[in-house]
Amino acid sequence: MVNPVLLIVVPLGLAFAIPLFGFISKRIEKYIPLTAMLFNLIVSLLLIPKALQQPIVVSIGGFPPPFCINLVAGPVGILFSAIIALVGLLVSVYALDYIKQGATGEYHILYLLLLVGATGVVLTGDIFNLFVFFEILCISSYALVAHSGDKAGIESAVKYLIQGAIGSSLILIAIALLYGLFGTLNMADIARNIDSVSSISVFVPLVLFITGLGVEAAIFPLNAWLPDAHSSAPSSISAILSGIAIEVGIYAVARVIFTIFGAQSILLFLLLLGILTLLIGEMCAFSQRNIKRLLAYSSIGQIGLILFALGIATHSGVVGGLFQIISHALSKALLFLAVGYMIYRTGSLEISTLEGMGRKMPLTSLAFTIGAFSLVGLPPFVGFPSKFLIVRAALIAQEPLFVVLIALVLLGTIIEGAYFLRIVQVLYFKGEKSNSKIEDAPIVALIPIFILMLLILIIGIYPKLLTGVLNSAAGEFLNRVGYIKSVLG
Amino acid sequence: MRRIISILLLGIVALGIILTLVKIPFGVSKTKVGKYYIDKGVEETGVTNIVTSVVVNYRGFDTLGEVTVLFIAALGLGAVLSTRKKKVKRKVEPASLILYTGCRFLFPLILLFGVYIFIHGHLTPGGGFQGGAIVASAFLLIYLGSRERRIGERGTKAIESLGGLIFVVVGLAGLVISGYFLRNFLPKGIPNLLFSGGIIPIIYIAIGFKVGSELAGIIDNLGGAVSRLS
Amino acid sequence: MIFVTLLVLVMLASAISACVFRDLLNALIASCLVSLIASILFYFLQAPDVAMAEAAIGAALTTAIFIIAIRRTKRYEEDEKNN
Amino acid sequence: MIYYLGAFGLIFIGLYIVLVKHNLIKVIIGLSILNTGINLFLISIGFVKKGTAPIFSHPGLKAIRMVDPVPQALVLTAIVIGVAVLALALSLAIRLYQHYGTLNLRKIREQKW
Repeated sequence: MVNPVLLIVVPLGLAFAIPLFGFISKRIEKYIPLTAMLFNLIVSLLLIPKALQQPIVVSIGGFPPPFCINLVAGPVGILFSAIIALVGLLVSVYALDYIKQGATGEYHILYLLLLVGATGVVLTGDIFNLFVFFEILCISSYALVAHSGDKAGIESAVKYLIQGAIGSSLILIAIALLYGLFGTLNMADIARNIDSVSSISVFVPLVLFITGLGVEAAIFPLNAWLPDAHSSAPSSISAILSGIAIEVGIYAVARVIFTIFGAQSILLFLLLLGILTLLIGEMCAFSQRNIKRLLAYSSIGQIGLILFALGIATHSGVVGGLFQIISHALSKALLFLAVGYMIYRTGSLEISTLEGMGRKMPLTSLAFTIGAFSLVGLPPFVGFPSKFLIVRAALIAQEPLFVVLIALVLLGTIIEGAYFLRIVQVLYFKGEKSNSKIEDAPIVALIPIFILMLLILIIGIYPKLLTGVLNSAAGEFLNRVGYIKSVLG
Repeated sequence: MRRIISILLLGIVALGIILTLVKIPFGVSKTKVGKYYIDKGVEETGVTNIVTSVVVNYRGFDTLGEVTVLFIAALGLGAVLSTRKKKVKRKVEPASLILYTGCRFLFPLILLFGVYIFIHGHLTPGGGFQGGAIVASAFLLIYLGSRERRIGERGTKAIESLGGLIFVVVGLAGLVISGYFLRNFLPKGIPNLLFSGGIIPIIYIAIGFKVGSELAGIIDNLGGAVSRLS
Repeated sequence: MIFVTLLVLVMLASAISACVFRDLLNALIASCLVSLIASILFYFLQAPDVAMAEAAIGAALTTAIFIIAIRRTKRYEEDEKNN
Repeated sequence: MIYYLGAFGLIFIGLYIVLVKHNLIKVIIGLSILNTGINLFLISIGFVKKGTAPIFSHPGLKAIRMVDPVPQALVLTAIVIGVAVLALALSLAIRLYQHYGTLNLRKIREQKW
């Protein structure tokens, strides 16, 4: 039987081994993240059928669950780890050619460890272990944002680090309070006992958790680091940060709210925060002239939308939110990867320098266009069914408030459509036919771009491929009792 | 303005925490997990220092993550500080004779002490992290005493990697032999003897070497680059 | 008990002075003192492992890397008024 | 009780420094004080009055009235994570100083929000 612990341990071991491989040959280093993520993808796919029937609970050290750390590979965990492995694999193929300068060995190790941290966060069933993996994720992203070593990179890494460090301190305080209240760190055990103390003393750890995790998830008042960090990191890292890191943050927020605390009362607040995040993100994105900052702000908008969908907290709402996470991970990764080589070739981040790219780099521009259309939610791309599900979920919830909010969501989508169409117009219909020597991205970079395009199309046309997984994942989030029972028996 | 807002914010946080803290009285045992470890720890792991058994065995996965965090920090620091400038050898003022001799005299003693701490981690207070930090402080002395003498970068890197790999491999061996990652599959031995506790001393020694070389590498990278950068 | 109270008060006082000092080296020494007293408090709280870790890592190594970093940057905090 | 008070004091002084001060190294000092405060807080949660350290240093020792080992294990982890973040932050501070010649965060505003 395949053990879910391998998803974390094998890439970790390979990451430790990279310096040793580096002694033999510098060329091997860059193929290791690729191998590790391929392994993870295969293991995740093998585990899906079993995880759908019942969450696989693995205890580490072989002691009974509340007394040791345990991993819970339910539908949610496996779904997320599969996405992480998929996007991680494609981006590491892209990075084979893209990362040439600076400390390349360090880059590959940190990149792999970032993905290990993300996988650990989604699989663990222990609250302090979640904190540790969260730190792995955060610290490696601080280092990777600063990887280029230029002014902008260092400055945004400093901002990111300070805000992230405050966030993780708050999480640690919340963990201390929870341990003091319940004497245990196991998520299921805490969830089982959460009703035994008064709600006010549980409320404080909850708020501290949401604030602390919200920094990484870029929920509205806490997202000041995001545009800087995402825009000044190397493009392959921006793709990972936008496509995976903030989604993992959202996962952690959802896990804390739905599973551990079962806090129905805070959902409305979350919903409003989501709308606010969405509108602010889209509005800021609209006024940007720097292409990577525009994409970063658009990520904030998308996070708002996901938060809105999760805040609806009906079965179809959560399904929509999870679907939107997948569609955002694929589309935003594609966008950043495509933009990466455009910037590399033109040497500028301004949108105006992209004029006429549709002729100079046809394949990359096509990829950008598809990613943009998918994010806006045009059929037949993956963004369409996910947005459709969210809107439908809000409408069938039959609350008058939701109708107003859904109008705001649509407003956000219109803004999004406006700025993405503007860029597509710049790409194809502007600029004279100059005889420039700009060539298209190399074939190694085009392979992952092409695969992402294909996935966006296929899932967009056959969304039913994912419904089984998504339904049981939403079930896991909403069914607290089932989760507790599956862990503690 | 900023100051007032911050203080207000802190006040709200403080009030909230105090409201929760009323429910957590000081000095009263309130845990069930901790009680289980105290009651069963020696029997189940063969280790007399319960904190060690919790760190390495019951919550060993956290420790694996923690070792990884330190690994990331050491690497990230190297990546951030590495410049593409050429190495410029600046003349470093030599340390005074007293400092130099003192450091050379103390270095092996401190090293020995650090190693003692992490070898006996399962019997007495201390363990891999504490011992590793002490080993690193011995290298700090070397750095203070004679600045030209730098620690071999390849050596520290190799020790870091090997330490991490030993941890992972021992854990995987548990998975293969008994079906649980990090399972203590070796004979537990008699508590209070040096050779007891199964895999725990092995892992703690690996951690000790790893932490020591990582912290020494951090000091070296932060300070050593002075002579390179000019 | 009085001794502990005294220690806590000294600890808080040095934390505040770490906030107030303009000279970063002084602030650093104050924060080192905070770590040192915290490690004594850990010992009183029956946590010898943690006391050792805090003394070795928190008080000694952290201070050392801070000093190295301050030596490579700037020693004095700028006045906050004229920014 | 006095331990709670001390831990609290450290947490709030640390947070205050991080939020208000402009100098990056000062902010990092604040983070380290904040970390120490949280660690002290965790350990004092696990304390039991008249308890002994959770070490069976001689075979006859009974397991009654021992302090909780779990917060101690957590704090060991938290200390190491804290020092890791600190080291990375200091290396970033050094690079920032090389680029801008100042550590004042208010003056470093190349990127706009």
